Amino acid sequence: MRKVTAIFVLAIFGFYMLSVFLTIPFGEKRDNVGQHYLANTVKETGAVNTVTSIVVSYRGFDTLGEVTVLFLAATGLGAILFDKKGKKRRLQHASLIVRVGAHLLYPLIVLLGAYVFVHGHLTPGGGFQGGAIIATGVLLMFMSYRSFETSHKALIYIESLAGIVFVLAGFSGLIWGQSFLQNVLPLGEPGRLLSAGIIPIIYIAVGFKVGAELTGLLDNLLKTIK
Amino acid sequence: MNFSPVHFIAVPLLAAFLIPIIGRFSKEVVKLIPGAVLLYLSYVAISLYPHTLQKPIVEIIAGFKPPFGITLYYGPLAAFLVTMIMIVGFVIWLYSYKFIIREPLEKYYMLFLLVIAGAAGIMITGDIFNMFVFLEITSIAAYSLTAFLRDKDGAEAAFKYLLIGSFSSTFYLIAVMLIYANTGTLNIADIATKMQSVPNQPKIFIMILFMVGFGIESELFPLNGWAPDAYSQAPSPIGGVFGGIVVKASTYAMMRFAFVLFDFRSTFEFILVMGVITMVIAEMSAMRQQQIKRMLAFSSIGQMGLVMIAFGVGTDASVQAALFQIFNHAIIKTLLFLAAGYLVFHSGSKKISALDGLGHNKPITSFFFALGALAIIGLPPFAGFWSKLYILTSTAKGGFLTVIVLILISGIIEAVYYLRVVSRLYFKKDVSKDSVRRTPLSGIVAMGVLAIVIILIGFYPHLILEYIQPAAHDLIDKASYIKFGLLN
Amino acid sequence: MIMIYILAVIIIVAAIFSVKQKDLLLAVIGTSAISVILSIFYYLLQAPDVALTEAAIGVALSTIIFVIAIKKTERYEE
Amino acid sequence: MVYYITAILLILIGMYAILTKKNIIKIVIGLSIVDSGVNLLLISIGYIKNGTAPIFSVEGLTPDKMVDPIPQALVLTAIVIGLGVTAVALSLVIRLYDHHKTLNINKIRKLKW
Repeated sequence: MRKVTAIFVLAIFGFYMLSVFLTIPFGEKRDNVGQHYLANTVKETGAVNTVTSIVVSYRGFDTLGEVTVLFLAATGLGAILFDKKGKKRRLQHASLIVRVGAHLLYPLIVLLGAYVFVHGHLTPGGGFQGGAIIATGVLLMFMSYRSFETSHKALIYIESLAGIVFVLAGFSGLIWGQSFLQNVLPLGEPGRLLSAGIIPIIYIAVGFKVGAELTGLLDNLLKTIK
Repeated sequence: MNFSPVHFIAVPLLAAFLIPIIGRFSKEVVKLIPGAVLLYLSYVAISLYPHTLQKPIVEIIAGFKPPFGITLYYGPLAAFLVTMIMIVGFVIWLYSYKFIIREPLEKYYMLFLLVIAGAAGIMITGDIFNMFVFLEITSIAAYSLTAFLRDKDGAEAAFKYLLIGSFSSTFYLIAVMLIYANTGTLNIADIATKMQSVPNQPKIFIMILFMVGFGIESELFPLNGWAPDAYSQAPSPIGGVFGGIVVKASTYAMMRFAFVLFDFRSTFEFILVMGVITMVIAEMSAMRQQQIKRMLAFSSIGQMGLVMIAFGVGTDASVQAALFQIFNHAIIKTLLFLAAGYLVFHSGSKKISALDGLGHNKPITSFFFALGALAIIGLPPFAGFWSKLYILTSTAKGGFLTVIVLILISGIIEAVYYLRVVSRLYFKKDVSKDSVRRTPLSGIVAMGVLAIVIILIGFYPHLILEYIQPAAHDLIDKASYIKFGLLN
Repeated sequence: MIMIYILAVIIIVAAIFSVKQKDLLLAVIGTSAISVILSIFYYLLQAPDVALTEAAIGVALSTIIFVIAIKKTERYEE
Repeated sequence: MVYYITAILLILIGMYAILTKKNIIKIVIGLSIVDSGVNLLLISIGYIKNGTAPIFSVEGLTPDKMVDPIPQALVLTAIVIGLGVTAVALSLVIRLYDHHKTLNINKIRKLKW
């Protein structure tokens, strides 16, 4: 009965939603603020990747909030599972092949993650993707070596300091410029690694922060006692 | 460096990022940080207020002019509400200082700061997607705080809240993308100028999505299933945070959208009808509650219904009355939750029946509870009286006579169940054995501040009306919102 | 073009599979398959940034978190 | 067009799971399916036929041939937020299992809708 009602309600909702979305033609160019960003991004922010320039510069405030959401998720998870955290991860011993493979891959994965967030303003990717890749690499080590530990203290410091760098970068715009998060550094030549002013700094901070947060989150979950 | 509205968000975030590091060295300092931050922000809010009266402060983020960058719109309304939540937040911190003894303390204070930062963000941002981000910050912090006690019911309540909350954010996000596809912009003022050209079908769909999305957080019927559980299972000060801060933020967002984006008659009629239904059902449910905090939660839903009615009438006077009611509800309901927190603590049970005779044993806390109860049912000479009076007169002028009858009836129901608790406190024989534990000084000061405000406004309502009038104009005046919001 | 239709059908089938499947671990593999195909879709829709994010977060991390949660609770739906 | 339909179907399937399933991990899976659907919908709104990715990686790319970058930036944010919500939800699931030793929503007393 409950299922039939749910299907009925959802079918009406879906039909209505589809009919609304059909009024928006697919694949057509529309006149919107996105066009302005495409036309001006290289000139105004110095970044080649428009998505990065929007995420970090034009809508950088959203990103500050986004970083906060991840921070909150890690904090909330820590609070909810507070007294269930054990000392050790309870995993089975991985086989030799897995361990050797993990050992070889781990530095490469971390390097890839770092590459992705350092080149965020030039190529696809950025702080979030890079941080997530690094956390995946650490996870691989967690699973292969039971004794592999990340320093809890270091994670907290990285997480907090990276967040503070982000907010202070924001305030630097308020102090030396006119507005919060404004770029106060030279833009440089578009397409070079050292360009786009404040964008790489923020994205590197975001990369460290996301990497540390996700690692801490996974560590916390893995150590939870059943 | 001059004060700017961005401090309301950036400073709590900075403090929240700092807390884990400081927590490694000293727990005592961690407990003081939120108080210092909220005191500072109250000061910023008060000192910014005179500027907003001349002209709303529109803060540009990252140096890009609207509609290309994100802007913060800090008009008299935002100033009024932000000042309110900062002061209420400070009082709740003062109360938490001795009340929250459960580990992890630093996580509690981080979540507490971020829920306030998120609510302030919803109130001052001028960009719909940015509002989504702040909405998520507020809700995730609220979910975690609901489960903070880590007991059976807390986890259940938080999970329920999370499910309903994610429906809300999904609907909101779909609405945002429809608006972007139709108008090509995300700035609220810019959307308002382009809303005329949107065809009717998407417009109504967007309106419904927004109303459902915010209706969940503003406790509108039938979307308020999360509220009684979350209020009663969260630590008591967090009940105050929900009633005084989180709900206010999403009510603000709903009203802003109703007045700026969907200012057609049917929106307001819809809000009015939903408000009436919410109020009547909530007051009747409150009557049946056995647990004190659940009763307060239903009463809170009923009060928000009253606010919605006043907004739905939609005249200048009724909007003023609604804002007055929002303010009173924030102050009084916070006082009630804080007092109920210690009453529950002293009696050792959440049941109303366990409160028998506590008025003799714990006179101060009981007095504050009784004062809050008398104020919220609208007895003179307390603050609640004036706002209810204004709501009644403005609704009468709008010509909604049936609504007035319903408001009066639910007012009587409210009086019955509050007075029932108060009479239990004072006119029953003392059954509690506990005479050792005392209410700590910080808790008494926190409740005392709120009580003084209630009595003061009860005698001199014009003190607060002075601030409400410009705020109401700011909400109603769509043209000036567009003009200043786009920096023309 | 035909490939898009095939992928769309697979994604819906994967979604229904992960809702209907009683073994939660398999259901999570279903959501991870959804993420893989979504990531291809994002690439086809000229959104490489989002494709990378979905691949890193949707396919890897989100799945892992689910798997850990299942490990800490129960594997089979009653 | 096929993208719109796929995305809306994903949203509906996810919501169906949330509304009818008894297992709380299943409900969280439903949440993440809804999220995926919303993200796909948002990206497909920004697509332009025969457009290129909004990155000026090689010479000769012109802005008017590029797809809309804003939905991409928004989805980037939405994906990360979705991960955060999922993590908190699953920690609550672990906590609930710890108290009740079951994932069945009917056996967890008050959680009924």
